[in-house]
Amino acid sequence: MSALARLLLLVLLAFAGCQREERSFRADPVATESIEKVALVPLSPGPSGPVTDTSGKGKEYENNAYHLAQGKTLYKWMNCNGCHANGGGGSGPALIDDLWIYGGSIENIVQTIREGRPNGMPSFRGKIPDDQIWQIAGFVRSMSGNVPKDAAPGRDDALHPRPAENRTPEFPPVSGGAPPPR
Amino acid sequence: MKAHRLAEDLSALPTYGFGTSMTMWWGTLGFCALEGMGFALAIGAYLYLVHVNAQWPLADVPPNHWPGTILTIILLASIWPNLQAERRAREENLPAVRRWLIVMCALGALLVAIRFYEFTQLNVRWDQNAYGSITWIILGLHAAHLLTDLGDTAVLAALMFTRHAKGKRFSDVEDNAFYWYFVVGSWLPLYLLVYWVPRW
Amino acid sequence: MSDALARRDERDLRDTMVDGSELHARLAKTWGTGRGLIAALSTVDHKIVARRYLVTAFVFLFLGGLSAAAMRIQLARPENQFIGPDLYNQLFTMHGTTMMFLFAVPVMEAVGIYLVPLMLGTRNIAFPRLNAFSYWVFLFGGLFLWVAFILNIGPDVGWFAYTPLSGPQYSPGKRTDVWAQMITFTEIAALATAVEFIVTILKQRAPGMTLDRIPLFVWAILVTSFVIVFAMPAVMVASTMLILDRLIGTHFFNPSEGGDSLLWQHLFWFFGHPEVYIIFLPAAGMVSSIVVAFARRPALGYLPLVLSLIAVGFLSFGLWVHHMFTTGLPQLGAAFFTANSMLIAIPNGIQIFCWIATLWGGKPVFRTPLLFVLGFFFIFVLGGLSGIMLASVPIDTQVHDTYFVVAHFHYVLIGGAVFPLLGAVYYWFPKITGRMMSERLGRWNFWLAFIGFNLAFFPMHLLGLQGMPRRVYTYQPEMGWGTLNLLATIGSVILLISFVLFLWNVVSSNRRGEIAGDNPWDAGTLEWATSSPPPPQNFDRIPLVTSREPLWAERGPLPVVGGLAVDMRQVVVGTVTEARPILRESSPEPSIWPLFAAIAVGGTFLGSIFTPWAVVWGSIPVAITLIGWFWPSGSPEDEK
Amino acid sequence: MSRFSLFLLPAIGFALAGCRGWQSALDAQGPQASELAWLFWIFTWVLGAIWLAVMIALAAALLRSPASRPDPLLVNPAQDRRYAAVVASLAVATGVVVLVLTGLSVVSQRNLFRVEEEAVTIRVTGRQWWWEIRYEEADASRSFTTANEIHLPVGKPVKIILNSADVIHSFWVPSLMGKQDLIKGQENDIRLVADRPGIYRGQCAEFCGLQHAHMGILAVAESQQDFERWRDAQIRPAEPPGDPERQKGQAAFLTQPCIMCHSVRGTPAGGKVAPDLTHVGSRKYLAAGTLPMSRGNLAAWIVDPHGIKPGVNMPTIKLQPDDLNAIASYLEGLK
Repeated sequence: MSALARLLLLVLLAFAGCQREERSFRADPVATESIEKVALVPLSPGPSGPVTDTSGKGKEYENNAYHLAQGKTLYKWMNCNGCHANGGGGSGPALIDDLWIYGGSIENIVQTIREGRPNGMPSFRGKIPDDQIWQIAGFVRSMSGNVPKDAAPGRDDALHPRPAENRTPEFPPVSGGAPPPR
Repeated sequence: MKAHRLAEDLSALPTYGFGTSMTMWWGTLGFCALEGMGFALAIGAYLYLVHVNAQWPLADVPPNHWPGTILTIILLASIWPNLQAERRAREENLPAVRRWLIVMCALGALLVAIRFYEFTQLNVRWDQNAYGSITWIILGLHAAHLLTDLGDTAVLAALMFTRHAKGKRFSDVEDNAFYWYFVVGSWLPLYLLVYWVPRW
Repeated sequence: MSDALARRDERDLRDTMVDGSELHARLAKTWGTGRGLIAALSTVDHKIVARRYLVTAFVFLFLGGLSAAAMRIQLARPENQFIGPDLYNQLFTMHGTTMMFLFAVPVMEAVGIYLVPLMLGTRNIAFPRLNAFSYWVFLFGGLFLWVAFILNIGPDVGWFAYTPLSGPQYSPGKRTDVWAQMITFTEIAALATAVEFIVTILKQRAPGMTLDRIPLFVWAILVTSFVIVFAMPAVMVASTMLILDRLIGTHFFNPSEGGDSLLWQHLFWFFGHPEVYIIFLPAAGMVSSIVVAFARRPALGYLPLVLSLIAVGFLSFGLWVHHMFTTGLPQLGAAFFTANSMLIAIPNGIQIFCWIATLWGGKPVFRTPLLFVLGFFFIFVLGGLSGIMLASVPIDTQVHDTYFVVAHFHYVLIGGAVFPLLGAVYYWFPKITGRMMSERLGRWNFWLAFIGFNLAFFPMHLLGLQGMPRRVYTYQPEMGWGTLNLLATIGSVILLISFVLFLWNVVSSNRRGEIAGDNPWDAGTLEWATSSPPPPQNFDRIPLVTSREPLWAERGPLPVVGGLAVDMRQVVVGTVTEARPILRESSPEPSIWPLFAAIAVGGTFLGSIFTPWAVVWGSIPVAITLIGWFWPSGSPEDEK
Repeated sequence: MSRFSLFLLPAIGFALAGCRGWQSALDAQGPQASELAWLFWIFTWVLGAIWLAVMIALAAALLRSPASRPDPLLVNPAQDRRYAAVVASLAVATGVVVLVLTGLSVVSQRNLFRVEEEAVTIRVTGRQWWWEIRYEEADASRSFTTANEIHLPVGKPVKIILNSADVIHSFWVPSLMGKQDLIKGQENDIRLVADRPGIYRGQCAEFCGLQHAHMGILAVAESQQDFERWRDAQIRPAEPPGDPERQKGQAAFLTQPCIMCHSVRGTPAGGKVAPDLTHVGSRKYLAAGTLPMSRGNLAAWIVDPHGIKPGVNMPTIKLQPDDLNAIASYLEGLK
């Protein structure tokens, strides 16, 4: 019996992974910005790609169900849908497609939210605490299916404009798209 | 073990029978009861949702009832071959039982195929609204019954072509036929619910 | 005799042809389980399956008890920092879920699986392979839940999992999916067992055991099984809807798309209230057995007792709304359910009166089983009466979802089910193991449990009235709830100690207890006619029943029937009302396929919380294992 | 039996002690709560007496000296018939008691939910894990929003409309009225009256997630004049701060993340997802009945909300100690 229990344990470990369910309420260290060296494009001179150096915080956020769900709530609370609507885009670009003007990695998205972008995207540094920016960025990744399906949020108790993130097919990010006209 | 004295000899009793004499018949009845309760609760949930929504159905077009109606007619018609299978089993008439089981398999396969087509004709998706969800789950619940009974009948039909096709196996055939009546009977209220309540 | 010997060669040996130890040995060989791991995993012996069920259910009882102890430590003083809200919410969910789904219902079924065939004088439960399957499914469901908890995927939405809190928006991750699928596991097990009981009791009673000679415990199991058949599908439908909402975006509980969160509550409590009686009714049957055995006389009011059981079973379906009095339902409807809820006091009252009258008219023998039954009276009557308060809409608006309710249902469930269960263990332990449990430890066990229980739960009534809501992980010092909570914690520690004592008594008595003999209590029902522990065939010959208490009526040799096969598994099948024998139906032999089927089903459910396609792909192994299960192996049992 | 009564004595003592306390169902402060307490005590006495009678009967059954009967089947049919008659009459008596109690309950229910013309309408919206409170007036300019504290004039019927923005909560101020659930997509209401001025505490009574334990609400009953004064003050926007410390605090508040969620009427802070802070300093408690209002507690709450209410939606933000103190004093001054 114990052999069976151990087997079941292994299967569960393989499928779920504990970190997907961890609920860390208090970011540590408190509200400190991590330094992410990221590139906006996949190109750089020479044989190798651009030189990047990320803190690894991204995985922690985009693989975690609780963070993604918080990100989904904050996306509405911080009025992201004011410009991006439910992800289909409005005065801001669409977030559910594969096209990323300023890079589609979670670090890119964090930078986009933190620093803002020309033509309308405001900078939220100091307005949204850093860990919440990560949560929102993780959720934005889930909108195009780029987070694990078993961590992605389900539907909201609201009108449903599109299938929820846990049913969104994966659109790997590609560089492209045009900044919205002013 | 307490000392005992023999008071009665049951040596002459048969080892199998048909209908209510067998434990299996009662077991099947038990499963019909609990599955029937499942259907009843799904119907209750449907009517509850009708009650809480001012407008019903929550879709522009009610489902296309024709596939469902055809399925209902075939289901009702299948009672006759099913009855034949049941009677021939009681008579332990192996060739006839084989024949009618194959007919029932064919009918079952046809019904499953129609059921898959039915889903495409509901004019609502399960994730569109609560009306779509409850319609799909009701149809799905019954589809599961069609599928399992088809599997059951197919295995039994195969069994009747082996050396095991004797004795109490005929009782199994009868039992399978009994379950089919439940599959047919439980569909009728669901049919009205899925196809005609939205038109009401 | 020579004629009989000649027929031996035809491989159709009947129990009329052999006798004594040869008959016993041959039957034991036919019905035995065999040696080795494969044989152990293939067994279909109801006694072995029941023992596994019992042990597993008690392991879950201890796990549930430990989670309760952790919660009590956290609540012992205001603003305690022992555990935080996240773990606390998981703990109380695990506690409730474990106690209801993995302990209370399975343990009652386990006792039934062990005793019902013995009390009915048959050799195995109906559909023994289904029985083995249901155990495996239950085990996998329980392991699934607890392994998930250890991996920090433990559900945290309460054992009632109200939407929208348990829905996709407010319960991220897999935690609630684990809960919803665990429900499916355990309900499949319970439903299968219920069908087995119904068929066993209706069809496999010993010849002569007419409906009015069925032991009261068996009646209780029969009524319980019907309640299970009609109540449990509700929670399966509900948990399926919940998981569909969470995984594939249906809208059953989404008010913005035509759904309704109260639909969940209706479906859940349509199951949830009968659930209480699913747990209580078998316990009532145990009380009847123990009262009759220790009052040393037949039950006074057999018919009223049976009718009360049936009435409780029926009425239990008309009470569910009293869990929803504060949800804003129409006032008139709520008042109707007040009347209904109070009505159930009448059949329950009749049972209590009949038991007391039986004790009054008998000559009570004060042994540990009876002590636990007396504890049951003290606690359960109090819990039942506070239940009448909860049935009243106005009073319910004050005490609903407070510690008053926590106190009430622990009085009902621990008093009404656990105390009789412990009494039942002391009572039937000699039958199961062949050894008596220690009477001295038993008395310690009882008094510690009794005092600990009342100390732990009586103060909770007062806490509820003082405004302490349920399911809070802490409270502020200025609320003034500290003293009573500390008292409750001390009581729960004493209660826990009593259970450790119980465990010790079970383990040590199993090794060194006094040898019991067939009928240590001189009780009257058929399970005491066979040896302790019973042989694989239960009885060498099937008893012929002439009375409600056959062993009291037949002080001499027991009348039996003969003519069943010896070299293959056969049981007597009779008519439903009179138990007139009509068939010598064969009973399935051991098979490994139920285990494989349970693994296939378990894997399918496990996969389905990650992708709906698991149901499609999982159906293939499920179908293969089921065919393996039902395909005849060519054994005599299969062919005759 | 003496053992039992020994145990019961302290229990009864605790029961009497339970009548006091500021969140007690038996400390009735209005007609609704009094009706409930009255019904509760009737039930308690009747059912307690029944329990006692059953226990006495049980004890008598056990202790009476039994006739010696070696054979369990040897029962006296005439005696059994007498017992059966007793059981039958007890069953009838149970039925009568149940009927009477049901009748009392139904009458009480009608009294409890009787609809009276309300003097004040309060809309309470449950949120994870605080109460949004809106006083609704026909004159929209006299409607206003606050949080976690309701005020009501003594002796006047108050209608409370209950709704939820997320999961199910339950509104319960035991000294005034029984509880009623707040459910998204559904509007419930209750009516209550407070007889005496005082502060009555309530708490969410339906499990609503991580911080269900810290979701308190205060009901402040006061005289009509006090209530009017309070209401007029609440309607006004926040007064601009006078002293430099608080001016600094306001400036810091407006540049920090605070404004993404909180509103202070009369300033640019217009967030809609967290409690309205316009008159936060006038409230008696912070963080939904969790901390008494004080500058120190405000600072503690701002600097580490997750230490106090782990999992709450208020984020931990980075603040300089100076700014923290200034913001706390600014908020404390928002009377």
